[in-house]
Amino acid sequence: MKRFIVKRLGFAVISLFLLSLTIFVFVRVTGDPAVLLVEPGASAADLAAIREQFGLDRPLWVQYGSFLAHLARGDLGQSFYYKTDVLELYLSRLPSSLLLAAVAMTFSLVIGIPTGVIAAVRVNGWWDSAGKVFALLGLSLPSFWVGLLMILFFSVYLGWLPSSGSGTVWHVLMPAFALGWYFAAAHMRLTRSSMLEVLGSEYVKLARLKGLPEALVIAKHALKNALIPVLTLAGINLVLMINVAVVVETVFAWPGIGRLLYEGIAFRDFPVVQAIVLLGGAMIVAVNLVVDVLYAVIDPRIRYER
Amino acid sequence: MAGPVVEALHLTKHFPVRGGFLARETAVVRAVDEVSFSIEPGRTLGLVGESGCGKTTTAKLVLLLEQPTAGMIRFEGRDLQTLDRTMLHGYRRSVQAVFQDPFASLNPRMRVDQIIAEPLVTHERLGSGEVAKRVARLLELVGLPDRSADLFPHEFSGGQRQRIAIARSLALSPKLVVLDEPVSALDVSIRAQILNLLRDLQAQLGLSYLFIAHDLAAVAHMSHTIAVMYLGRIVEIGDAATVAATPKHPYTQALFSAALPSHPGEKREEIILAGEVPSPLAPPAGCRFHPRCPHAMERCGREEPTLLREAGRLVACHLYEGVIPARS
Amino acid sequence: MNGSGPAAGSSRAAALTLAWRFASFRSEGFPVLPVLILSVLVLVAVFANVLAPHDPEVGALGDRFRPPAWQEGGTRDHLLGTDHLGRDVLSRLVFGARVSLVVGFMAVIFAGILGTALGILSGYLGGWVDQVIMRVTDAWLALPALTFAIFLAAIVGPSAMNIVIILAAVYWTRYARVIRGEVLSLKERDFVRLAIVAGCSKRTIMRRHILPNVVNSGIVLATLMLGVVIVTEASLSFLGVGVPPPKPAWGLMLADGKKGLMAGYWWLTVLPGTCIMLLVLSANLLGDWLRVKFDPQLRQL
Amino acid sequence: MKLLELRHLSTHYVSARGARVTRAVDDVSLTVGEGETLGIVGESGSGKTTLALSLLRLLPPAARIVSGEIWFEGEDLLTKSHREMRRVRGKRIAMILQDPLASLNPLFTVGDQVAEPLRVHEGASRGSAWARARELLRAVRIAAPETRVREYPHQLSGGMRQRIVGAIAISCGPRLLIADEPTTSLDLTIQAQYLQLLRDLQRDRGLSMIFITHNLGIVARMCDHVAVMYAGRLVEAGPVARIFSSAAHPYTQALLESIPRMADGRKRLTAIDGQPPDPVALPPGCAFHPRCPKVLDRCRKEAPPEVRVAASHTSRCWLAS
Repeated sequence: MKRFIVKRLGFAVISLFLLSLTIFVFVRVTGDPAVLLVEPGASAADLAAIREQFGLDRPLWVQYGSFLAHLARGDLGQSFYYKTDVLELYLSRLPSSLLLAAVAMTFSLVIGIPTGVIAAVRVNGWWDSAGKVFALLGLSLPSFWVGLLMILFFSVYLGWLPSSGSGTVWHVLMPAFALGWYFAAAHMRLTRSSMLEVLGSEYVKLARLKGLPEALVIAKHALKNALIPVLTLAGINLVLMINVAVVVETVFAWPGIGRLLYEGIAFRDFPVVQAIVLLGGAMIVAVNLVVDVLYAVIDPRIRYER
Repeated sequence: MAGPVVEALHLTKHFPVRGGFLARETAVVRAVDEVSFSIEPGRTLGLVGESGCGKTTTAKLVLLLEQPTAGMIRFEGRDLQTLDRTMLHGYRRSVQAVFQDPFASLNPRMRVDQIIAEPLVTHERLGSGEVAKRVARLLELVGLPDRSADLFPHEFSGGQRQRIAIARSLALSPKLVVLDEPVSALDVSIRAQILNLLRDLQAQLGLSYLFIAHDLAAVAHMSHTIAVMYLGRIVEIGDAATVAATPKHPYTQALFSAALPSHPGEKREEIILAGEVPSPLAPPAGCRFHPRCPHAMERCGREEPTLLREAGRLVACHLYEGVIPARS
Repeated sequence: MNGSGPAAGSSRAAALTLAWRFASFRSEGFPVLPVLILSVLVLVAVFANVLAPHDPEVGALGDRFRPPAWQEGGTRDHLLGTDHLGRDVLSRLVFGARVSLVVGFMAVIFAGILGTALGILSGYLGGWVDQVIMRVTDAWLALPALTFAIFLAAIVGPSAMNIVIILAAVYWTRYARVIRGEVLSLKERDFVRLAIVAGCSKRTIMRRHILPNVVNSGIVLATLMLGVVIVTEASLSFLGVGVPPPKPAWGLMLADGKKGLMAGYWWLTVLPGTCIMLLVLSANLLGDWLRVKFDPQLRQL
Repeated sequence: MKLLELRHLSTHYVSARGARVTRAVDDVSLTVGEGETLGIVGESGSGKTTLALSLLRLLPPAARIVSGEIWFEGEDLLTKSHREMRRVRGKRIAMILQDPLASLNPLFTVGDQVAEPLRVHEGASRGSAWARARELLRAVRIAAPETRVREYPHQLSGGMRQRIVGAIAISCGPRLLIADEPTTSLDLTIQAQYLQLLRDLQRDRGLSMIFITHNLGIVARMCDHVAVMYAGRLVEAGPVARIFSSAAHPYTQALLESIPRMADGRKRLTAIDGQPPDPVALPPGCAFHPRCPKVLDRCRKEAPPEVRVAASHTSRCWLAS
């Protein structure tokens, strides 16, 4: 167990290292990095100053060293637009993103897991067909379009819900639905297929041979096994939601990290964009690590691995 | 008679088990340990033992799918390690294989003629007419109709696929064919067909076989010599009829007694072994069989027995050592 | 032995099955409708010049926000209405199909070739090659796809060709992962061992025994990725880092349409989104069908 | 005393659109007496597993029992409700599946899984069910049951897991135990251990057993009676000693001839030509006729009826009638 955690930790460190290297290489090697690192509309003198400040004339590996050193200190640079530390800016927006993601995740699980279970238990029946249609639509409709349609319907035509902003419970409903929609479909699909696999397993067959009531077979023997991959995916998806909400947050003017990213693009605020990518990657590496470890705790097969 | 086709001398294969942060070597699995045997032209060596005994690894070593940790393989009297590239090529041509699962043995995206011809076109420059002629001859040899050449593997049943696999193994007129459980995946009523075909081919072409199976009766039926393996070691090796009729090593005795009778009237002494095969990661000290052996002596836990001649075969067991050899 | 409950359920299921048979929600049938939609869209993209009634990039300000022809205020001249610059929506949709399909197909193909090649090398050769490729793949997979794409777009600047390269750079890792997994299991199959025994070289084995056996998975994955890639392209264009204006891309049209949303100019939002949905839905349905047909094991990607 | 009697049982598989019907089990009649062991022998696709699942009415959704009766302890199981049937499974008829590694749920402890049938069928409290689980583990010769009950399946070896499956099967004291290829995934010496265990359990508890296998050796060692299946039909049935010495059906004869024996000087085995038939497209008449060395004209057209060859020895072959 300890060895397993150490190994995963090692992989995570390597991933973080390669991740920062990737970002660094893309910034420095494609075109003139000074143009990205300087505010839009800067003069030639400003450009020269930036080159000096970041040591862009020094060898690449030296530059990468100092890039890493800055990262290690939590220094992700200054926002051109907000004139503040990027990390501070990021952290100030994080709670909004987390709230949105949490509501969207709750919604996606409440919808996804029961429908997936029913679809698997009644495989090829009416529920299953309806579930398939739902899953396909969920995976095929772009979330921002769902958001736009909801604004058209609930805000413009019916006038029930606010079209943008934040502050009340009503504000979070539409963005959470638009964001959670795709994930509900993904969770439903995985629940269904994982449940089907478990229902076809020998140990479920044995549970029936024991004469257990069907409800107990499903609730005890099948569901617990089937939920492991679903909850794993949900854990990763929660972090993903924070990072893919950019379009939904833009549509609803939700003041989260996605909205910050959009502003970063719109105002050509490159340090903000770079920081969001880096932190997004780091968050996913971290959640993968946590999920692996939790997996080991839940699943006795891994727990007792050498 | 000429010397053996293939000889194994003290053949050893250890698999490192890696773990930890930087993939350090933390243990070794002694899959095959100091195994020696020889296969004469036109004869069959049967290799038996339970899962984890190293019989499949031995087959892989002979097929050069794995490199031995120690020991050597001799081909027609010459050490493989001393052979140059062209002669190694000659070895590869002379040693072919048929595996257990006829569904996994044939590439599903290739036609039967391509499958059978693959060893041919890899080793020889032949015109397409010549290739087609040879494929047709091989198909006839294994009793499949001509038109099989244009079909894909999934159009055949298990027994027919195994015939295709055999035809392919014969494409280069090999001297030795390694048969790794060639019938255990087939239906009972098909097994006899394939076993008969293999015996006919041996008589017709003078092939040698290394025959690996867990079905003891099939091995006894097919082999001239039987070697019994336990946890990477040969514990008994000798003439097939002798070993099958009067096994000497306590493990061989238990194994043959566990083999199911072919008739309800057949009465045999039943030896039921206690426990299960220990992990090859940590084989017991001394004789590897001693924790399960009904005749274990104090000495068995200390000293590993060597193969010694006893009643017309070689047995590695302290029971049959009259005198305790002086320790150096 | 069935009670009345399940029997009633199955008759309802039969009715629904019949209804959806045409759209092939059942795995057995050939997906007629998705293939039809995809073919029509491809034809529209190819013959956009002929089919579009107007120049998609030029409009008359006097014709701004004209609704579709069947609504009050619409004209026969602009069947599906006009946008905030008076440009013809139908013409922009027609040319937008070209952008979406070209970008989508090219990105999927580039990513597929790169990812499949690296996946095969990584899986078959193993050792340090595998370590290097897989560690890079893992690190890239950790970057959230859309954010990573936006970051790359911010560096290289907007153009249709750049979008293709960005999408390929973001999505090749998915192929590499799946293909490597397949190769690892193929490698242990007996026919590969027998090819080694027959004396085939590594290159021959990869070309003749490994590649043909992963092509199916590659195609299935590509079809399913097509939908993902098209949505990503639309998202990038929507955010203004995709296909640059005034080029007609569906994502860009949605961004423009947002300007008229609060005023209730529904056609600017509903129509481009419907086009994206039809394309993505068709690709997903086709991909699902291929997946079940080729490889029932390839359940979840 | 008859414990179980099947009368003309037929189970068919119907394809999704109802176009193809596979007669997996076709008009099978057989009996199992108290304390007896019946071996059902057949190749893959002969319908032997479908037959076992029909007994317990646990068939896959595509399969239907189309006709026949299953008399068990004086009741026809086919007339029972789902609920009543559930009280038969695990309590009066138990079954052991082929794969011990997959038969146990990885997420629950051994004790939990062994105690489960006791709690469900007998309403035993957790404490008493676990106490009995420990006894059951001892009965299947698992050392240190006190610690084993708290372990998870993956911590145990294959042989031990199969013995735990055995403990689950006997937990509620069933009258009939069905074992479907219970040793195919086990090594020879472990198989010998397991077969001996099953025989001892049977003797101690007066169980009746049905052994489903493709291995005639297991039948020779374990069974009193044997039923040979080919393409969904019972082609021959009778006492083991009699079938092995004077089989009446050419398929049984050929099968017995085709297996290699330990000490025989035969150069060649007597092989059965051809392939087992495709269950979806069976040959007309007797399904074995294309492979039969003694085929008559009549065999190609008419399926032979079941005839009595001797006391409790039946065969479906025109030669026997």
